[in-house]
Amino acid sequence: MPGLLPIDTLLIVACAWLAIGAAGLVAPRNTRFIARTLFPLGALVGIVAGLVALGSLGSPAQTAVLAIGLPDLPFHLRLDNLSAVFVLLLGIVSAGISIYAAGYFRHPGQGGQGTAPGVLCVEYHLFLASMLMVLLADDAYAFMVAWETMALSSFFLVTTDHRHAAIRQAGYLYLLIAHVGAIAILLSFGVMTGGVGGSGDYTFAGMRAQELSPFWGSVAFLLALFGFGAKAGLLPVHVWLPEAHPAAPSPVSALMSGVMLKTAIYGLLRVSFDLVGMTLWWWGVVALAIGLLTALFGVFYATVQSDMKRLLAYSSIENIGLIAVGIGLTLIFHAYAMEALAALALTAVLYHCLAHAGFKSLLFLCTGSVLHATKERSLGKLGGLIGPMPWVAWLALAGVIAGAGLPPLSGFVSEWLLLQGFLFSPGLPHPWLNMVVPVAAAIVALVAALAGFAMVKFYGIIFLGQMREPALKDAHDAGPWERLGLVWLGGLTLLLGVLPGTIILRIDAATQQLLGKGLADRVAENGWWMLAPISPERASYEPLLFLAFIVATLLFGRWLVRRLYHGRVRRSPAWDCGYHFQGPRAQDTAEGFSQPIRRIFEPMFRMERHFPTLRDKEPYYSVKVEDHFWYWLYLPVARAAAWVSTLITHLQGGRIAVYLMYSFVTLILLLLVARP
Amino acid sequence: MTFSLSGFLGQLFAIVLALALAPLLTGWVNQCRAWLQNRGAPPLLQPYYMLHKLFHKDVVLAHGASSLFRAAPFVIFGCMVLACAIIPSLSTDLPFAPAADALALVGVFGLARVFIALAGMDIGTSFGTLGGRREMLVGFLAEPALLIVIFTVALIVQSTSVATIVETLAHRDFIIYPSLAFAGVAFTMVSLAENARVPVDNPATHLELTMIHEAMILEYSGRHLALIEWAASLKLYAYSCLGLALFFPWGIAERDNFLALLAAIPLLLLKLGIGGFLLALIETINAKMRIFRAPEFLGTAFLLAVLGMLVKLLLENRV
Amino acid sequence: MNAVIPLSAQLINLFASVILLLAFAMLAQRRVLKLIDLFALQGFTLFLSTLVVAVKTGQSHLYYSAALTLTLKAFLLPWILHRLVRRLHVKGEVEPLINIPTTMLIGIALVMISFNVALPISELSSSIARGTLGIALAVVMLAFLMMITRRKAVTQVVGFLSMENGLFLAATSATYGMPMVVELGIALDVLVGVIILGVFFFQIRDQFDSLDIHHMERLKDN
Amino acid sequence: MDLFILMLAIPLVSGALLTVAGERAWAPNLNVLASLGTFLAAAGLTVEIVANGPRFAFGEQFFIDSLNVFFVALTAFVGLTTSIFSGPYMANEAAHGRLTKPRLRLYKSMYQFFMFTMLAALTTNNLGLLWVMMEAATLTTVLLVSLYRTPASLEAAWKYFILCGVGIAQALFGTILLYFAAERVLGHSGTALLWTHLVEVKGQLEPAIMVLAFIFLLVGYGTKVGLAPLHNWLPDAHAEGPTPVSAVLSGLLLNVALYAILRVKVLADGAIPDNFAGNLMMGFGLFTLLLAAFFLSRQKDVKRMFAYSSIEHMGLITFAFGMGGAVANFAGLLHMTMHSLTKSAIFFAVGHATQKTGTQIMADIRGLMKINPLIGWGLMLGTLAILGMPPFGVFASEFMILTHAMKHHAWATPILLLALGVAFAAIFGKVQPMVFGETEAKRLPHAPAITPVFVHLGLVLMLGLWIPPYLTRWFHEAARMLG
Repeated sequence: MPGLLPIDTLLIVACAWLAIGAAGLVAPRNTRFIARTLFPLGALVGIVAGLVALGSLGSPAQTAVLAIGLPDLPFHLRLDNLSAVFVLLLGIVSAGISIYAAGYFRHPGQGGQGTAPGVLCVEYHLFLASMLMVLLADDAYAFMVAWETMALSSFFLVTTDHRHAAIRQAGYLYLLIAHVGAIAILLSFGVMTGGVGGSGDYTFAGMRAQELSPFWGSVAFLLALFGFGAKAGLLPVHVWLPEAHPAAPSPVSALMSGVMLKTAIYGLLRVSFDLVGMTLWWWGVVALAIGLLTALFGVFYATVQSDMKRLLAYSSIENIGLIAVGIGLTLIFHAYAMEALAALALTAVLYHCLAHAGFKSLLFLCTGSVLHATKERSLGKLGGLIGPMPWVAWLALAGVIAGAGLPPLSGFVSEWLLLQGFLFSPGLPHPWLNMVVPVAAAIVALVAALAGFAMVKFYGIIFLGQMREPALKDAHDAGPWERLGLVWLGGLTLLLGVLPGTIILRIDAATQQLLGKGLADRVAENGWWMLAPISPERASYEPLLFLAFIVATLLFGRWLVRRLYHGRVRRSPAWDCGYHFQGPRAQDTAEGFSQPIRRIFEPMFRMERHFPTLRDKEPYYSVKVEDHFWYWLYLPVARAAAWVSTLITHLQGGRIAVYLMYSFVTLILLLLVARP
Repeated sequence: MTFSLSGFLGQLFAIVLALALAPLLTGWVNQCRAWLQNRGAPPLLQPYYMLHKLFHKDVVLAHGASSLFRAAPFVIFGCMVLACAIIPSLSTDLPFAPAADALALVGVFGLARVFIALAGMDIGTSFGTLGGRREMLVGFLAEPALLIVIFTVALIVQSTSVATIVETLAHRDFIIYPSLAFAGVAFTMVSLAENARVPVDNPATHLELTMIHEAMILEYSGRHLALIEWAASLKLYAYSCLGLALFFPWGIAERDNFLALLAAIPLLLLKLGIGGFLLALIETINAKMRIFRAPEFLGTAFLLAVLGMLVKLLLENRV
Repeated sequence: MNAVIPLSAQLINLFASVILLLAFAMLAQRRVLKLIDLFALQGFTLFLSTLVVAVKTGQSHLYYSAALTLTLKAFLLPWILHRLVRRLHVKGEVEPLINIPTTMLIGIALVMISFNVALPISELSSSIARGTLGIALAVVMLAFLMMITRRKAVTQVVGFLSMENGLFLAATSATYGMPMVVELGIALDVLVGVIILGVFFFQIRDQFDSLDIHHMERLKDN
Repeated sequence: MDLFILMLAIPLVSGALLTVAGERAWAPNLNVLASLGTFLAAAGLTVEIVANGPRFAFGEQFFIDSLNVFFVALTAFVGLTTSIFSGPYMANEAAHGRLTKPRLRLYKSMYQFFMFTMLAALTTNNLGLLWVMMEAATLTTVLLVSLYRTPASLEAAWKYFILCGVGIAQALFGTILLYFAAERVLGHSGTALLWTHLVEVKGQLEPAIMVLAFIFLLVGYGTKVGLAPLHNWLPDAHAEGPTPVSAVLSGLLLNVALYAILRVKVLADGAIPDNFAGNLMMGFGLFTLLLAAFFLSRQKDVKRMFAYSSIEHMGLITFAFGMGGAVANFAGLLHMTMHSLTKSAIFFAVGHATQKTGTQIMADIRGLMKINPLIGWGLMLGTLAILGMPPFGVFASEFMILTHAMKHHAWATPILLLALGVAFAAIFGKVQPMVFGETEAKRLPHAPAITPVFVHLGLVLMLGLWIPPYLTRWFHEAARMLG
């Protein structure tokens, strides 16, 4: 349609999502209609959103003002390049998830437990629409409305199966932390309007126009870091994430981990680079430090999990940590006006957002298929699923390789860019920063390697080896819709992996918008197939060649071997060391696999272990790994609040004489004290 | 970047040379080790015989083996060939070199490691998973150490492209970089671990409790085993070449310098020969560690690498 | 101030003082029936002072007010309360929560506070009895205190009504009475309130077997 | 016929009628019908005032301007929906044997009288009459609270009566002082208590008297608003009375009391310098908010908890009006509307839920979503709305209050946010398990009236996203009048 601006199209997209959701209420129990008609429609709408965003990248920002909102503050919307990158992410990734969901919600009693499919459909599409609005919002009110609607709809999605107390608690924790975070964000906006005596203009344009002192700028940044960090899962407000992701149905986990966490990153970028209007170098250090801690923490805990979705959730924490590291690095470079390098780091951030959205959604969806096929979430009861579920298994492999940050898939590109960024940090004009920051690269490297460990554990224990439970033999592969969704995301992961140049050329508009400088020139100079952000002599990466080489060697080698020798295969039992009772139980359990990590990094974990003794009639071994933060932070806070409450409830002691006395004393005090 | 014919031929030659030389290097190390340990040495060409024999044999697959198990040897082999293709052994004029810089090289090794660990877990025997777990344990410690070694060098050279590193280092006046010394020690330790050598692993053992590499490939046979063994040789070759490129880059031919290329071949053989002997020496005078000493060993390597980087930043940035 | 204080003002001040005194007496009184009698006496004094104001200012509605006070506060309400106490067999003793001397001391302090608070306002007053506002405030405060320190429902109600007396004193003496419609409304409210309370007493006794308010301490949060 | 007189006459007459004939079969319908009539009259009156501006009635004794017509419309509306809700609710209570026919009659007649007193209190121009009507409202609601005649309800009613009686006595003293001050300016005439006259001379009122008067009025009416530490009657009365009564207490009576304070504040602001009244209200508001928030987490009874939530919101509104200025007043009025609508919707849902499960103890209520999805969703959405979750309108007003506070009273912001956060944690943590989970339920003899719940929530949702321009104008007008 000519004359229809991208922002209008996106508004129509949001409305379409809402309409699709509402259509779910027409026949709330008609699973077939909802799954086969509405969810694919939602996917289609998502693709439209993605394409529109892709098309609008590089064009000037568009704004719109809606007739709704507060009387003095109607909804302001704005589609600029930063938003467009994230809308692209939202549209493309959610399309895959929606397609998958069309197949996932097919079973009555599965996925839709407790909540009618129609209601689920409403919540799901409301969630999508609110995320889109978060990305488009251009004033604090619209942003907060969209932000909290997003939290709310995802909360309902998380508690879809609300019959389990654990799921309810997870939902509660999630919404509570989201709310606390939202409060911090609101405060941050307030500070950015100038606080006391400020303009009080809550449009983003007003915030941009506001000149803040360094102190208040820092306050705004730290509040935003806390608020968005609470949504993204940064330490120490990460605790909801490993609870909520496993509790939610898999498409929802995928959407939350893949897309929703990125909206928090979007918000942080929006505030730090666009709204607050200044950058101090130590902000970067704070973000970097928190990011490193988060990444380390996330990956450590990911390796020791025994629940597949919890493992992925902790892995998300790790990835968000890496993204925060990237943001920190960008801030540091930006503060010293080293814009080319800041652009490098920021590209790494944006790229990792895209990459993580793709592969983590893919992995969560794979766990969904596994869950469907086996009704099992515990790693200790899975195994050998590559046999019955080859589609899921091979696509999961793509996700795992990307998740481990290995070439030639998507996760590697961003880690590579990030490390390249670190290589330049010794050039920082600050005496100790230029020494300390490169060391952070060592931690990033450690995190990446540990992520590999976690991913191998995840994949090996679920899909490889022997089946640990006999019931797994009946597992079936994913249905056509689910496959389509998985293939979509798998393809995305591959594309992001092998075409970094092309993609960076597109998303560079956002970098240029935020920093005034981008990588596009360099990338365009060296050709679309090559990624050389500075110059090919300095560093280069050609994933397409890389992949082609390995595939060619693989095929050529196979052809040659068959040609020169033969292709004969014989089957026999596995070698049993002469011990005939080797069953599936001889394999490593999930706990066993991560035992070295637990042993090496023991102080990081809070463990409760039970060892069998000789006298046990039914000997067993168990280990429970808990988060230190519960005991260091959350329980003390909860206890303090409870203590205050107990203290205060004494005021309501039931005696009317005492109540009268309150009134009496208040009156007398006011009479004596209150003077104008 | 132009794809000159000479460059392409040089690249092809480097790959063929790697494929050919790698088993020889393994044989040489084995022979040296036998000499040092006072036992009769196998023939120098023993690895070739073995590969030939294995390729001839039927593949015996366990019942539970999946398609991943069968694909893994090819992937691993492909990764190692790629690694050898981009590490300058003779010449820095390698058209494939921009495909992956030193960081991506670490990624290639990581990819191979993930596949071999997964393949080890695939059959579902106790050894396979044990091997996979230990391999990943070694990997997550060795990989960052290697990365930091490369980082240190890259900081000196201001590039992560291996070819540029070699060119720059070879052209520089001889300056003693203390950081390079640290990095070199760390690199050696990492190489030992990565190539399943004593003191972290013992390539010659099949004693169950100490195996790492062998535990994973226990179920492989025939051409699959041949490819994996060949890939292991290639890995050793690649690491050796990488070490040479990073720390002894002299003699590697540069672009469009045909004569130097000819001179580079004997020089490479000489350097590899010395390197192989030293490796055998290290393996002889050390004893295999307990598996839980390995993290300490690699932790030390990691620490040395970071220390090297710090030294670079502290001392040499001022220069 | 050398000006001769007019008789009416002297009378009003006198009656106000008597009301204050009666408030103290009520605070010290231990027996329920005596308390009601004192309340009736307070009402009667209030009637007298209202009458004086009415005569002095000649406002007709103050006469109605005075009549209303007489019937309601001096006769009707005490009568209702008397009946209630007898019908409900309330024990004669009133057990205070705080002992009487302490209550009195607090009462003295309250009077001082009230006077202190009312002093700047009294000086602005153009009416003949400028001091009465402070006294009225003190009566309100003392009634408040009585409500706090007594544990019988009936005594709390008497305290409540005594507080209304204080208010009424303020309304008539200090301001020469509120508009008629308001006063009627106030009177109606008080009457209805007492009737409702009367019904309440029976229900409370039915449910708790006592009019002791410490039975009614079960709704609480701690 | 004059709509205003009609509006006051309908509840008065139907109240009297119901006192006599409240046991007839058509009585519940009459109750709804009368409320509908009141609402229609109020709506018509609103249209009239919005179109023609303020007007007097009964001489100058009654005065309707855009400020109180807003409260009138709200009161009549919630009165109507509550009467719709209370039909099946009370029938169910009677079916369970908790209420006898005479009590039902008492309920209906008192309900209408209560509506009358509130509407009269809102529209009167005479501050003395305002006091009389407030006292009368107390008396009617005391009877409503004690309707069950259980020990607990009697105790609650007793506390309510005594505490509010004493409170309102203080308000009377304040009114007398106000009269005393006004008399010096306006002379000893009947006009000295008429707000319209007072407001014209507010600058001449003696500050020293006005300070005292305002303190007494604030403490007095504040008791009824539920300002801490004068709030103690409120949770008891809400928890032990019938649920429709809790709904109107929370949704309407507190508003009316606050309205009284607002009227007086306008005068005090004119007379006393340095924003004395505003500061006092801000202090009370914050204290109340904080205290109520911490009370919430210890509650076991669902109605009691929402009563504390009402206290909390009254604190917030008081704070907003205390800040003063067009934006804050607007936000305060908006928040009052939102709170009334939302809280009464919650009480409707809670009422049905407690009837279905037979208990008010939250730990024993589970799985409302399964018992009746509409009640479950109603309670869930209502709770989220009252907690200030967008896109519901409570958030809109809280947003405005918070942003205004950030701009002008930054020191208060952390306290506000702390309280809101604590309240969120407490309430949501308790409601969520009630709504979710598994349970057994019994059937009720009379189908519950769900419509009011969703009508209210729909309005709240709409106002969160879009406030109609005429409503905005009207609110602005009212906010301007508050200064």
